[in-house]
Amino acid sequence: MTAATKVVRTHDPNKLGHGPSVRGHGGHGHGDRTSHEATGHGEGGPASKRITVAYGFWIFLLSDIIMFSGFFAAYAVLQKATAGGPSGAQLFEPWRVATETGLLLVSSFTCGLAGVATHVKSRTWTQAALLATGLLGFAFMVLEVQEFANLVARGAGPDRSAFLSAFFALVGCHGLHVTAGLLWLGTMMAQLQVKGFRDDICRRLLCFNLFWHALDIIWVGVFTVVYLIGAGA
Amino acid sequence: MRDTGSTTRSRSVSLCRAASAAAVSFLVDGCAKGVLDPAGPVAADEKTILFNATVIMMALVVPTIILALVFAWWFRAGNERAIHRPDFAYSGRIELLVWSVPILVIIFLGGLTWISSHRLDPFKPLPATAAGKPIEVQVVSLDWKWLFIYPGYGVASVNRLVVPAARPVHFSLTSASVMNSFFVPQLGSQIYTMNGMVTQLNLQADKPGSYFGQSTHFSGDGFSDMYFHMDAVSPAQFAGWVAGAKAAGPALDAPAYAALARQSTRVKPFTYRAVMPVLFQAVAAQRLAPAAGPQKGRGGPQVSPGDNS
Amino acid sequence: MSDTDVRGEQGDSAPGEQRAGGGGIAKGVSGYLIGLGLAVALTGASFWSVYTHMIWAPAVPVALAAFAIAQMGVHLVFFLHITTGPDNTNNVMALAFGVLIVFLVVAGSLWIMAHLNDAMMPMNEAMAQMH
Amino acid sequence: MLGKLTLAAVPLSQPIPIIASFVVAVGITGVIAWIWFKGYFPYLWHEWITSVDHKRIGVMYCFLAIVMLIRGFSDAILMRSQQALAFQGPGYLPPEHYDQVFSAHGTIMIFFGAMPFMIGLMNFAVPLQLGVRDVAFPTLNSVSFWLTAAGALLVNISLFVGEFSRTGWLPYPPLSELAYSPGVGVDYYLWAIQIAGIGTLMSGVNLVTTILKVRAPGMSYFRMPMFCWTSLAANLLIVAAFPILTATLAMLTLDRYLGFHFFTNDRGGNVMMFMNLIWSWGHPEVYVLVLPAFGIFSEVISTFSGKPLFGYRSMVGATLFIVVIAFSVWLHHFFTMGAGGDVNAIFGIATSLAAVATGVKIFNWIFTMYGGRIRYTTPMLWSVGFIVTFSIGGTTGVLLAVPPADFVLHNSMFLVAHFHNVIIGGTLFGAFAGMSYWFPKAFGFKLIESWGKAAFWFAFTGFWVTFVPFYVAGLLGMTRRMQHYDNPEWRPWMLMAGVGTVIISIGVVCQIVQLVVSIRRRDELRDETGDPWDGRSLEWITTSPPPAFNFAVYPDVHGEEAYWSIKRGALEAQAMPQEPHYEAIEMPLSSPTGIVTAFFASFTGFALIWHIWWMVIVSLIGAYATFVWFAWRDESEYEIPVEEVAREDRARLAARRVVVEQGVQA
Ligand code: HEA
Ligand code: HEA
Ligand code: CUA
Ligand SMILES: [Cu+2]
Repeated sequence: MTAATKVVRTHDPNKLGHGPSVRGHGGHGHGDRTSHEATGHGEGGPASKRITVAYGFWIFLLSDIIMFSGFFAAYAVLQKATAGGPSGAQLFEPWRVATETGLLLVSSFTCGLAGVATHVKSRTWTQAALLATGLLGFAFMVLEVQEFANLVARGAGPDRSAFLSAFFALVGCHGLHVTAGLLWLGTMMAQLQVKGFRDDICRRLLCFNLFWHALDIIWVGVFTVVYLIGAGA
Repeated sequence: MRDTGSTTRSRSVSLCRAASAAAVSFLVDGCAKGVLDPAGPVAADEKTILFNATVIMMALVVPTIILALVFAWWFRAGNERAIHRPDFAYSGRIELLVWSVPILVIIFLGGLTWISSHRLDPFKPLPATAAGKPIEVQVVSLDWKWLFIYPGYGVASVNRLVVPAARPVHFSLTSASVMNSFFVPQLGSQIYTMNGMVTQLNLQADKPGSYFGQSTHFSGDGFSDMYFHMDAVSPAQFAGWVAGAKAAGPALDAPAYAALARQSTRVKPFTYRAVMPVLFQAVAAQRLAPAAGPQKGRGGPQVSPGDNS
Repeated sequence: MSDTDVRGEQGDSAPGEQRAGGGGIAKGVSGYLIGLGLAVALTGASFWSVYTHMIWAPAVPVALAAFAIAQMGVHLVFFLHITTGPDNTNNVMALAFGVLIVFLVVAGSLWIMAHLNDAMMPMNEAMAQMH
Repeated sequence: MLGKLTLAAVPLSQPIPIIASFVVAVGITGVIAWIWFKGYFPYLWHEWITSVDHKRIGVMYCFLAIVMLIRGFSDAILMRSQQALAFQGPGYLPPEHYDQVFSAHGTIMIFFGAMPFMIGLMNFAVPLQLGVRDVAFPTLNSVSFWLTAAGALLVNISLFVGEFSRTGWLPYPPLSELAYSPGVGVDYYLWAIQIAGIGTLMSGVNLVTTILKVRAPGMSYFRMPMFCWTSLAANLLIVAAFPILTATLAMLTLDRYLGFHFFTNDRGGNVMMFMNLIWSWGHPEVYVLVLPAFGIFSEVISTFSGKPLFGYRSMVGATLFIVVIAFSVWLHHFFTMGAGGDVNAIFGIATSLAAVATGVKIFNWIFTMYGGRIRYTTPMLWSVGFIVTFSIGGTTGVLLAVPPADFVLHNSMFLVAHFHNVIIGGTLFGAFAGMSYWFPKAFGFKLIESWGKAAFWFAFTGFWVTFVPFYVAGLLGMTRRMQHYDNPEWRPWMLMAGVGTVIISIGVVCQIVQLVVSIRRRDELRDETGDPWDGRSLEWITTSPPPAFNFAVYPDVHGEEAYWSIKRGALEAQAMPQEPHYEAIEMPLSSPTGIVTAFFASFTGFALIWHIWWMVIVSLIGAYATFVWFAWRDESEYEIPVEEVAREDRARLAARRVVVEQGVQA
């Protein structure tokens, strides 16, 4: 890619507007040098890359939460639409939800530990904490998939009623996020192992931390709105 | 249905109107058979509201547009007589004005909105008139025709709605399949019809006459033909019509309903002499299954006008 | 552009970043421990309020909502390190905007749908006939 | 093997799509052959397709938008001629085709015409106006663009493989459910919009982050040009609204693919929930379309009046007010569903509040002209035309916001007239103003004014001749989406609208001629100064076209209208500021991630539409591999050496010096 970029930049046959001057860009370098234009913040010029990346990801997470709010709204509206099928109170298993919640909570904690370990640049501890997070998340998914399979086996699949549709979609969407998080986690552990604490990898670890904690916040909404209020009703 | 009695006249009138159409004049133009030609109390109120809202807004918007054009012209480069104030970028007074004037207009409009939304809520019954209490009509939208059931008389009619004039009509509406919207422009308010749900509408035709009615919510390939005529008639004529309907035609029972519910277009108006009890409720509560959709063809039916399948 | 960590950017901080200077590992871990403790306590309270009958049944959803909001707050503060500090203004503003939209959409939808369902359920048909 | 896809999917029996696809196929082959023959492929690949430069991406967005506007416009011509002919007869488009035409027209115009045009202009201009070198996430930007293009591709494939949706630009269930739309049309719609929607969401995240976190030193919020503010507002709306669209369409997809019952007629499904959710995206969406245009008009009117924008802070306030109010009015799209007086009234009143904020803007533009010396260039013409047109269109919107008025106008041609009035008068005029305003910046030469002005006058006249009849027909009770009609009252108006469309077409031709002729005569039209309009914001401080890094050193911003004050200082002193201290600059490397992602996305979409499950899996694995590969790479930036930076900037300064010392622009 390097060579190609160089070659082509000196040859731009169709650059409509460019004058006769040849625009050659040579040289390549890493993004690691502290260039002082980046020292600023607020009014002092562009924020550092770490802040920009984390902030962008934060905005993305907020939009993700708004997406969940759509599913929550649908669930709240369709909760009573059981169409003669089973209701939440008949289906939900408290022990399972409690266990799932516990797993996610502890995984949030270990994920935070990974953040602390990254801060002090301890690769072993970071990896260990990430691994723990991943295992806890995986256990969560096992429980959830089991629950879904049981429900389908009992004839309470998503095609049974609008209520179950909304339930599967909302909880399943959270599950999909966790699964995606696990894939991401695995990829990142590999990167960390191979490349160490490079700036871009640290930024990604920060984003992963944000992501995982956000999923936990959403789960608080899920177990409250779906399982607890649903069980009470 | 083609009531082309006055086609030639109205066409030439319309053409001449077209020629003189100015951006706003259409709102005061009242001789066409649309929402500006009300034939009942609801439509009359709605026309007045339309008119009031337009006038109050135009009172602000038209001067605004003129001001914009005047400034745009007067301050053109090269007009040396125009004052030049290249740094004029703020004036507290103007700011106050540009916020407060629209707010005042909106306060008026807001009041109009609040009151009229409650007064003209389609679900709100109309008071009984000299001609009597509201008559009940149940409306079922089908693919692609209208079924009108008269629970008080035990008859039903397809694609033609007959009601006594000067008497309020209370409609309960549902749909056998997809969404539609029931609308008779000259009588006012429209309302959606949806499967599994019952909406309500209250209208009244002041004078006898034939009014064009249609679905305004797109419902698939046969949509364009989903219109009907609403005939408001004298009480005697109405009684006669009911008697006539009872005397002839098929009965609307479950099999007949299933046949009717199949997709078809351009169904000629006809009546049912008897209607299975609580048919409407059965459709609305989905005890009668929603009508099936298209079954043939590349991704759907090929319903073209003239195709009377 | 680089980001070899906290480089005198007093005016700004990345969301999720643990701030307030040093303290090192101990402080970091203890923050997460407190967060975990509070979160577990609140979760426990939620489950408790549903599965024991200590709270008057009709009030349970309200209690649940309160616990849930509290727990989300705990997560935000202790796990996501969202604070009210000046360096966090942008992050908090974004969050506030998000919460506002979630509120408008969810509350608005429920309000609208409640009215529609009230007006339109087929049962009402019987009553409509009585006008 | 190929799921539901068989040869029968190709509409061999229908002449119109077949001829259209033939023409398109010949066209595409021709273009590819020409590119190949000229040996432009490597150039295109390296300089455009894989470019992560916000200016190039912005230009590509606009290009995509123009192509799609032309596609949408041909649909409009089909509809106008059909409705002119189909009086008491079938016309020439059968319903199953006409229904696809208006659905495709609405979908394409909104998602692939208007939105990309606005996003393209924002992409191009915002970083320049902020005085920075690129958006916050350049590679992501490229991904966003290519995902949008992938969506557009899918919609256009539906023209000759299968069919497009026949349920309108928003697929209301239960009509869009499997039971009533068993074909692949709705699936095309769903996957195209989901893919493009993700692109749009990413681009929203990108621009919000850019505006909030990446600005030149001294560029505080209240020094940003108005266009940056309205871009911020529009992108906040995107970030907050598009996820709702994603969720809603996902529910419909689950219904269609996995037998869920969100919106079906049976088992408790609730269609009203769809309308509720889709409009809680849909209303904010219309402000996404119009807010950037408001920003463009602000820039244009201020520049050509030779004055700062009047009431700048008021404008900012009005813009932010619209952002919030946009999320509290969506019910006005279904007043006629029967939610009752309280709900209708409150949403109606909330809706009309938008008129206050918009009114404030209109007045501020008017007073920006007051005391100015207005130069009538093409962008300025579009802007004045906008004030006139949009004021009327907005007013009819407020009329629709009064529920009892809406009870008789809902879904009528009056409504169709309203939204074309605001979309064309607002968004499209804004796009054309912005295009002719920033074109010299992007390419280094101006567009020919005479053709541009002709385009304006034809489009403006044609617009009114087309859409006034819609208002009248609506009041005469005519509904939208009619494939044919029997009512003679409506006929003359449909004929008149047909005439209007012919006039518009002349405008479109002028627009295209303008582009072609200007490109051919680019040497005479060249602008060497980089500041052809006597501009006021930072994009005009750099050369046209700007170098890859935009600014050799970050501009130092003091006060509003950053460039204007610098320019004034220089003109007064009759001298350029001292040469700054140059440094090497790091810029992001080009990357094929975007196009590769879009490649897999298109295949995933196509495979899902036709139920080709193995292809879905292969494409998803490919997408994941792309992601890992991209994350793995070690070099993401390259360095532009200091000599290069200095050389380019000295050339710019020399060109400027000539101007300043002559004081020609004073
Ligand atoms: C760019 C797109 C755009 C914009 C900016 C707007 C702007 C507005 N729209 Fe429009 N609208 C659409 C695109 C847009 N709309 C579309 C696409 C649909 C139909 C979708 C479909 O069904 O397919 C629609 C439909 C639609 C409806 C639904 C009608 C129905 O389905 O029955 C309503 C109802 O309230 C409405 C209202 C408004 C209002 C009040 C504004 C306001 O924001 C306008 C504000 C502007 C002004 C008022 C003018 C300037 C102000 C002054 C000169 C000051 C003085 C004026 C006053 C105080 C009144 N719109
Ligand atoms: C951005 C949105 C947009 C735009 C620009 C347009 C533009 C036009 N629209 Fe469309 N329209 C919609 C959005 C839009 N429309 C939507 C959402 C619907 C509803 C669909 C549904 O029912 O579900 C609709 C429906 C709709 C209908 C169906 C009405 C019905 O329901 O029966 C009709 C009928 O004629 C129509 C006509 C037109 C016409 C004549 C134009 C004209 O084309 C307007 C003027 C055009 C221009 C001024 C020029 C366009 C620009 C170019 C071609 C590129 C120029 C080239 C360069 C810059 C080099 N529109
Ligand atoms: Cu519509 Cu209940
Ligand atoms: Cu709206």
